[in-house]
Amino acid sequence: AELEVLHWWTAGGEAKSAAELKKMLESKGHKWKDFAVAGGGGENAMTVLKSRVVSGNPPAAAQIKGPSIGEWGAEGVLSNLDEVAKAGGWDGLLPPVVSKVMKHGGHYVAVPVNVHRVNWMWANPEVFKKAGVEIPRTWDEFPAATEKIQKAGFVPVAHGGQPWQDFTVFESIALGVGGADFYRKALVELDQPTLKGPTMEKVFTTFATVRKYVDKDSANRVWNQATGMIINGKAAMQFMGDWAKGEFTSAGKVPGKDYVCVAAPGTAEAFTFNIDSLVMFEQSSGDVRKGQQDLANAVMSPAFQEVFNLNKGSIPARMNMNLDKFDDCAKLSARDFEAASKRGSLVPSIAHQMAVSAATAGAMQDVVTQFFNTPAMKPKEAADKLARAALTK
Amino acid sequence: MGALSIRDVRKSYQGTEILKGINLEIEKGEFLILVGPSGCGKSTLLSMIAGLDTVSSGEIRIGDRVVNNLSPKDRDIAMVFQSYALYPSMTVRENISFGLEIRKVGKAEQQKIVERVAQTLQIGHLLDRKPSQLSGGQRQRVAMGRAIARDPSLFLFDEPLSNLDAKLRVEMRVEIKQLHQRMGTTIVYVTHDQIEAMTLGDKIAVMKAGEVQQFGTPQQIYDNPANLFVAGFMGSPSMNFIPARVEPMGGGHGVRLESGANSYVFPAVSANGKLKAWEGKEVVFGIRPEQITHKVESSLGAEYIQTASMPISLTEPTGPDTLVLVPVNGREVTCRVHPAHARAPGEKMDLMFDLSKAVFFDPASELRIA
Amino acid sequence: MGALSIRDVRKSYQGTEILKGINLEIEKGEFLILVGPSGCGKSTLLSMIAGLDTVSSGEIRIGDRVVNNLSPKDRDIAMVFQSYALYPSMTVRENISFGLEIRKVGKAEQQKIVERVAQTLQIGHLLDRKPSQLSGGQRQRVAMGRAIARDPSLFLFDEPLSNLDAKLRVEMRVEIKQLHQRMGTTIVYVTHDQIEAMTLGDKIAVMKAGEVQQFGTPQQIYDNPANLFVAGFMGSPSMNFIPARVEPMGGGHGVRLESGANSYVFPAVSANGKLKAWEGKEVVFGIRPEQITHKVESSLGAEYIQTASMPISLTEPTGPDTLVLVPVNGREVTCRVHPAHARAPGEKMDLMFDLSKAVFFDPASELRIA
Amino acid sequence: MDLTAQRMTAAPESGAGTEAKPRLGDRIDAWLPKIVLAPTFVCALVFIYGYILWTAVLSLTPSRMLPKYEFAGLAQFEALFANERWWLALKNLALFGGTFVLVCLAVGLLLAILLDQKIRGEGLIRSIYLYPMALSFIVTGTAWKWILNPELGIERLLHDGGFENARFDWLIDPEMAIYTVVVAAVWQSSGFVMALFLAGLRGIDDSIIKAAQVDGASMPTIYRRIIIPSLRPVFFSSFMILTHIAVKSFDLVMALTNGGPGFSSDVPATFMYSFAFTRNQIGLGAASAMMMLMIVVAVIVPFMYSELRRPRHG
Amino acid sequence: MAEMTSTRNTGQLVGRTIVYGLLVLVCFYYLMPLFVMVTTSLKSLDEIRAGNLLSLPQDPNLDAWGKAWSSACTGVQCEGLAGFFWNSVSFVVPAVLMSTLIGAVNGYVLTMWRFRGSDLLFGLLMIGCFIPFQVVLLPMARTLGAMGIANSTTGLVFVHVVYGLAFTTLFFRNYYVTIPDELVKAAKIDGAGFWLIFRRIILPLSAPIIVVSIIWQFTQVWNDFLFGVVFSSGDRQPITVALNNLVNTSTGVKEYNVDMAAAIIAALPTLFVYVVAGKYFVRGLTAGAVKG
Ligand SMILES: Nc1ncnc2c1ncn2[C@@H]1O[C@H](COP(=O)(O)OP(=O)(O)OP(=O)(O)O)[C@@H](O)[C@H]1O
Ligand SMILES: Nc1ncnc2c1ncn2[C@@H]1O[C@H](COP(=O)(O)OP(=O)(O)OP(=O)(O)O)[C@@H](O)[C@H]1O
Ligand SMILES: [Mg+2]
Ligand SMILES: [Mg+2]
Repeated sequence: AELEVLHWWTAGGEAKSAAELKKMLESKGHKWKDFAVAGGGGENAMTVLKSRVVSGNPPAAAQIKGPSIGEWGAEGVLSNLDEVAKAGGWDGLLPPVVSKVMKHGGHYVAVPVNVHRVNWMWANPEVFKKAGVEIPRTWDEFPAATEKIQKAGFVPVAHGGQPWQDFTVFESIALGVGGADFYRKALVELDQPTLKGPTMEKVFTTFATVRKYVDKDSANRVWNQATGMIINGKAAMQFMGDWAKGEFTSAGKVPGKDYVCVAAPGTAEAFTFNIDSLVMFEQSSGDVRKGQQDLANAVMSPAFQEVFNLNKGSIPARMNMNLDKFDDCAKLSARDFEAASKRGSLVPSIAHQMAVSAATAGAMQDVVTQFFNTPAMKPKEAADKLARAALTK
Repeated sequence: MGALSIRDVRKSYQGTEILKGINLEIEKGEFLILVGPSGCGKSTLLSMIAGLDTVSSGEIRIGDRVVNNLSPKDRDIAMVFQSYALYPSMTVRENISFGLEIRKVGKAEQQKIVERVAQTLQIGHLLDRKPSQLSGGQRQRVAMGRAIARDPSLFLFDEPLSNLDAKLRVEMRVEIKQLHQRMGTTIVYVTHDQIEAMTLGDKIAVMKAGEVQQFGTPQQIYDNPANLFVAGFMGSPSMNFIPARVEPMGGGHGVRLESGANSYVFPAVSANGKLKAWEGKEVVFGIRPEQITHKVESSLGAEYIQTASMPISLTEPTGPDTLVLVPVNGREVTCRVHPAHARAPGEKMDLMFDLSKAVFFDPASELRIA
Repeated sequence: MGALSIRDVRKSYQGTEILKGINLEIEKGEFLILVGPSGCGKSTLLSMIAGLDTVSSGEIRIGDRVVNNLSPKDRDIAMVFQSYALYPSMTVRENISFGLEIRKVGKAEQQKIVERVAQTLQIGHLLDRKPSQLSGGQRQRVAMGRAIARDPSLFLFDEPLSNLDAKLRVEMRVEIKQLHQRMGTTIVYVTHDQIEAMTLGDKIAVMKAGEVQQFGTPQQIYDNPANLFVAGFMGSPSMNFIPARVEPMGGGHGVRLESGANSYVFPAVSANGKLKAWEGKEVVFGIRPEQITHKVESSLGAEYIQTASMPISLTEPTGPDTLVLVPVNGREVTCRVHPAHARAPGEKMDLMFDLSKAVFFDPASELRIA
Repeated sequence: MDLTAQRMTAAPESGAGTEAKPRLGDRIDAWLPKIVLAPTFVCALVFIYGYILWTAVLSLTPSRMLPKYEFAGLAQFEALFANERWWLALKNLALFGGTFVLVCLAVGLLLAILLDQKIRGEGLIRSIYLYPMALSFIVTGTAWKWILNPELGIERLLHDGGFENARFDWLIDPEMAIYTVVVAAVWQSSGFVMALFLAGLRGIDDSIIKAAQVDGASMPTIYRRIIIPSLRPVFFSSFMILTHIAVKSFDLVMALTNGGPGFSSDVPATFMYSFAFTRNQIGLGAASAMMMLMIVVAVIVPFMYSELRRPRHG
Repeated sequence: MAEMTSTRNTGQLVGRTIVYGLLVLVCFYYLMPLFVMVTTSLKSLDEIRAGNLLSLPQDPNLDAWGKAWSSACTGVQCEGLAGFFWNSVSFVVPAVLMSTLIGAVNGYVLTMWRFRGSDLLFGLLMIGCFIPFQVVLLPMARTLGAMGIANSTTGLVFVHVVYGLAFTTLFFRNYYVTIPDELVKAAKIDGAGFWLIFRRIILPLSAPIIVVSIIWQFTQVWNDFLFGVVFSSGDRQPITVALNNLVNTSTGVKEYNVDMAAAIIAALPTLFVYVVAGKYFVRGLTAGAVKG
């Protein structure tokens, strides 16, 4: 059967990985009808998807993640994958945090492709050496270190002033300052007192500190330009998910030597995840349904998980995989993933639409961005606003 | 049933009435001339006949069809626009043959007609030019050519010769006359040229401010104008209007005229006694310049020939004639005399008045009395 | 030094020469009339004087400046375009006052001038309309108004009255004459109207196919045409050209004319003996229609007055006169007679020829002999 | 405007004689203009007004990810009016729209006039002015971002050129960021306005210009008083096009500033898109779309009315 | 006199110099982004990363162009833009021609054959074009689905024609109001009907505005992303979607040189149309048509 797959894996590496999936699917006698729509973390793709669903011919599979899976599930347009899941023993392969995201109403409706770690900090050791400081491990160490770096003539924090980047930094700070429980309570469960509380104020205060060490030209910079500053040795560190690794790799840099990946200050014990997944839409044709199941199987296969994640910088979603081919950062990520999972400090990234509904996340992101761009705003005021934004339905 | 009949036709633009109830009727093959002062509504009437403007009220018939709602293309008319309206993107040849082409005339036939028309209008050498490369008169002839290439049941001409020189105009006039005689087509023709009006028309309608003042044959209009306006409008130089008191004279009546120190009473021979009611009152005495000439002995004797010696205030040579202005009853009266007989301003001159065609008007209503 | 002098001016469009070396010179305050058949280059010449077309070769001076390279706005001229060229987006008032405004005339003054001009041209009630809402004649008057509102050193008028009715045209002619006299401005004026040409002009230039055929006063042009073309072109109806053999007669010469069964020899009194060389040969004998009239006893007797009885082939009443056509030497000769004296076609009529102004041309070169 | 000019139905009573009974073909002829316009009319009715109605309905529902037809009163509008970002977007639209339309008209007209001076190489220059239209902003946005970026573009160029203190950092200044959108938008659209004006200029009758020359007007005056006034219809077209671009400017903002810094250069179009599609708040998006439309109508309708009321040809 | 000539000539010369000077100056503004794009497309990724974006390439090469054309990834296949080119052409050409033609006819009716309410109709059409396109996506998707032309080239052409009509109509209407009525009147008298007048009288005078309309529509349709991505089917996606996929990655590596080359490649047909159509900006189409 012909399967139309809506996705936004179009950049060189990820596209090649997706092509692997296509090959696997085709080896099972199906046809992959590619429907790639890149742009803004899948915004365009979502638009297209909605129109497709409304016009009555949704694609067979689509790249959807986080709570959106549930929202689509609530519309009753997703097909049930329980059968394949049971056959493939997904419950045993996936950490519960992950499998929870893949389900709607207790049934599997999605398959995970990868796990990104968001709470990374990328640092240029050369710069730190020149400035004569250690890489800060906690937010308390942070101001002193950055001050020195700045004095040494470097930009302490490479940042792109786009709302999602602001939000990414913010969530790492929240995790580092408040810990995983605070993070979960505030940014996942949206607990009002926590959101308004003193810890949140402290998070904003720290956020303001970070702002101080960002160069004046950061506004509007795209993330890979910021990464470029680390590569060029202009800046010391960047808070960004593990996809940043691709930039280093394609610039010919070696992890551990030219750059280092460490967890954002204070978050070494925790892990904010961002999981890409494929969702299957209800189809009338039985052939296509069969194809969907084959596709789901293929996605879960170790072969695919390996190939895909090697290219993408992320780690496989299924556990117990051989990670020999992966680099140190990925290995570290995988270790932390499992550790955090056990420790209960594995939390969904709010900046990457894993934690709360798009509307809520958006409203909160607005507040964070506003705070970042309005030096006059007090942390308390910001916290209140954030709490109010969290009420958005 | 007439070829064209216009019944109580009215037209308003944004509330102002331009045509105020026009009634005209002509027979098949007749040549109707529309004249009237600038802005009186001639072009508007033409364009309503053509179906280019809607009729606000009233009825227009061509043949036995009411055409109010008929589209122009179905009225079988050809028209020369006052503003030419040549098709700028077409050559002269295409301009002329366009109407033929639409009416599915064969290529060869078209070619022949264009050649003929071009020759008639002396524009044969311009056939491949665009309108923008033509002189004013040439454009006008192309506009004319576009109309006469066709063989419609009604021609509408809006001042088609105004930009041509006298010589060409005479030739064109002759061509139009021949065209009319040859094809027997009904024609409505707007002109400001007196000679065109008099020589081409079977009927003339004199319009003023959206109304027909008089409708008749050229000779009727010229010799028996219905009112002061028509009398003054037709003829160039225009008829002299002299306010004059009616006095009894012989068996009938006469009008008193004063010029310089002299005073005359001229018999109102043409009035046929109709001035009786006006005795002692003032009328407007109308006499055309050509009816006041230098004294020609052989003409004297008849009662309607009167002479007077009058002081000249101005002379104006026009070539074939000289116009002499003399004061009569406080008005400057124009006389048309042979250049050889004209005296200089300041001198006195013996003038001969031919009263046989003199006319009289009521100064209040401006209508003709006699 | 003349107010306007044109020296050997030539103009070509895409290789064809439109003006072939024009030479004209007029003094300050003179009124020059340009006449000539349609397409002879009058408008082109005007537009070169105005600076709107470039001069291919030659020189144009206004006052003592060579203006060949001067832009129109610096030439201090006003012009009436044959195609009007009104500004479509402006009202009549704005059209008229635009030139004043440009020349920084004060608002109040502008207002006054516009009122005056509008009254002169009888367009006072149209001042707030756009050109598209005007009739043809009204547009033409606005075009005129735009020019006469200004006070330039040179006026250029391109057939400014062609779309007006006879009455209005007479009035406008008078206005132009007065304007000219009052302001003493130099004027170049293109017209096809014989009367305008004769009554307005100080000088007339008769053009043909891009060349000046004759340049002189109206009377010179009319009475002493330089060649067949000028003689035929000026005057309406046009001069009669009769091919006739020169025969000795009395002390001088005469021309033989045949009509119907009769044959006459008319003395060439106006030739002053210049026909000697042509004895026995054929010349073109030119006589204007108004010089052939019905017989008037009192005029008879002079040698230059000859009478003949001729068969009428056609009559054409024009109002004041009737044109009578008679065959002479195989040509239809037009005579202008008083309507009362005209006979019907087919009848014979006694005609009187006034030979005092008859002219004679070389049939080959078409130049005047006498 | 003469709405009664084509009265097809008024048939006066005819006394005697036959009224020319229009044949079927004629009746079709008479209706032809309307028939020809009908498809457009139907399309507009369905695909524009129908959808506007649909949007209006949605704005009164609590729709989130997909349309849901439940009545929610004016809740979405209340939410909209309570949203700071929306007001900022409106303010930005006013700033951006106003400057952009005016600058584009001025630049477009000026370039058209300059190009109309019998310029050698007109074709090449015209294409240079037009080409920005051809480029999709997905990428040109990047180029502009670089050019306007203080550390990469013009400012750096100036610094390198010795002007150490030169500042050109609108892109990162929340107050000025919206004007960088103007710079890029003018760059992209003024060429087309130029083309529109050029077409208009090419349609003007020479003889009118000649008349004005004789009247003593200099070329600038002729343009100001004669030519530009007769370009009214072109102004109308350009104005509509530009307003349209301004109101809908989406790609441009997305590519250049992505609404930032912060959301300081957000405009209603980006606002609407992100709420309706990215944030799954279709109801709110619909409400903002309705507001956008109402604002446009308030601005455009009076202008259009006055434009359509004036008689033809000037 | 020689002086006078020369003053005018120098005056003219100064004027011309200013005109050319201005035109060229403005060219710089327009060319600046293109300069950046072209130079970037000729650089290697490393050179770009080095950060000298406004400098000339040190080692210009066409690799990026080659990649953009034939091997860049736009989805699972990495075959560059080449294949999408024809997808775009296949719906752009009919959409542009149809909307221009219909716009011309509409403009013609709205100026030369006005009827009661025609101006109102035009006004409604104009206001309607301000409807944000994002708003129409969902209902249009449903309508097209109902019509059975969802996700087909026909559907896409249809959408572009429908939403292009308002502006093409606007262009033509506003151009035709300056054409004298008399021409149509004369043609009516000559016996021409509705279509014939349009074809023989009006169209030949429309060259500049046809150019404008084609430029506008071609640009709009060719560069459109939103309708293209939503209403085309997966394998018939327009080039803008491919370009977007190539350029717009959020978490992948950005290859600026390829992006720039791709953008220029994607714009080539539009540029071609400008150059070709530009020739028809002819002067003085109605000159000499009417008097007065
Ligand atoms: N653009 C042009 N290209 C070629 N020939 C032209 C052009 N303009 C005018 N002509 C020709 O030049 C000649 C002179 O034209 P011009 O307008 O001066 O004539 P005119 O004497 O004013 O005639 P009219 O009395 O008919 O107005 C005409 O034969 C005309 O066909
Ligand atoms: N569109 C219009 N709106 C208002 N008034 C108009 C319009 N068109 C013409 N008129 C007026 O209608 C009257 C009649 O115009 P029309 O063109 O019929 O005159 P005309 O008799 O042909 O005059 P002319 O001899 O000057 O050509 C004029 O007074 C004119 O001003
Ligand atoms: Mg008229
Ligand atoms: Mg002329």
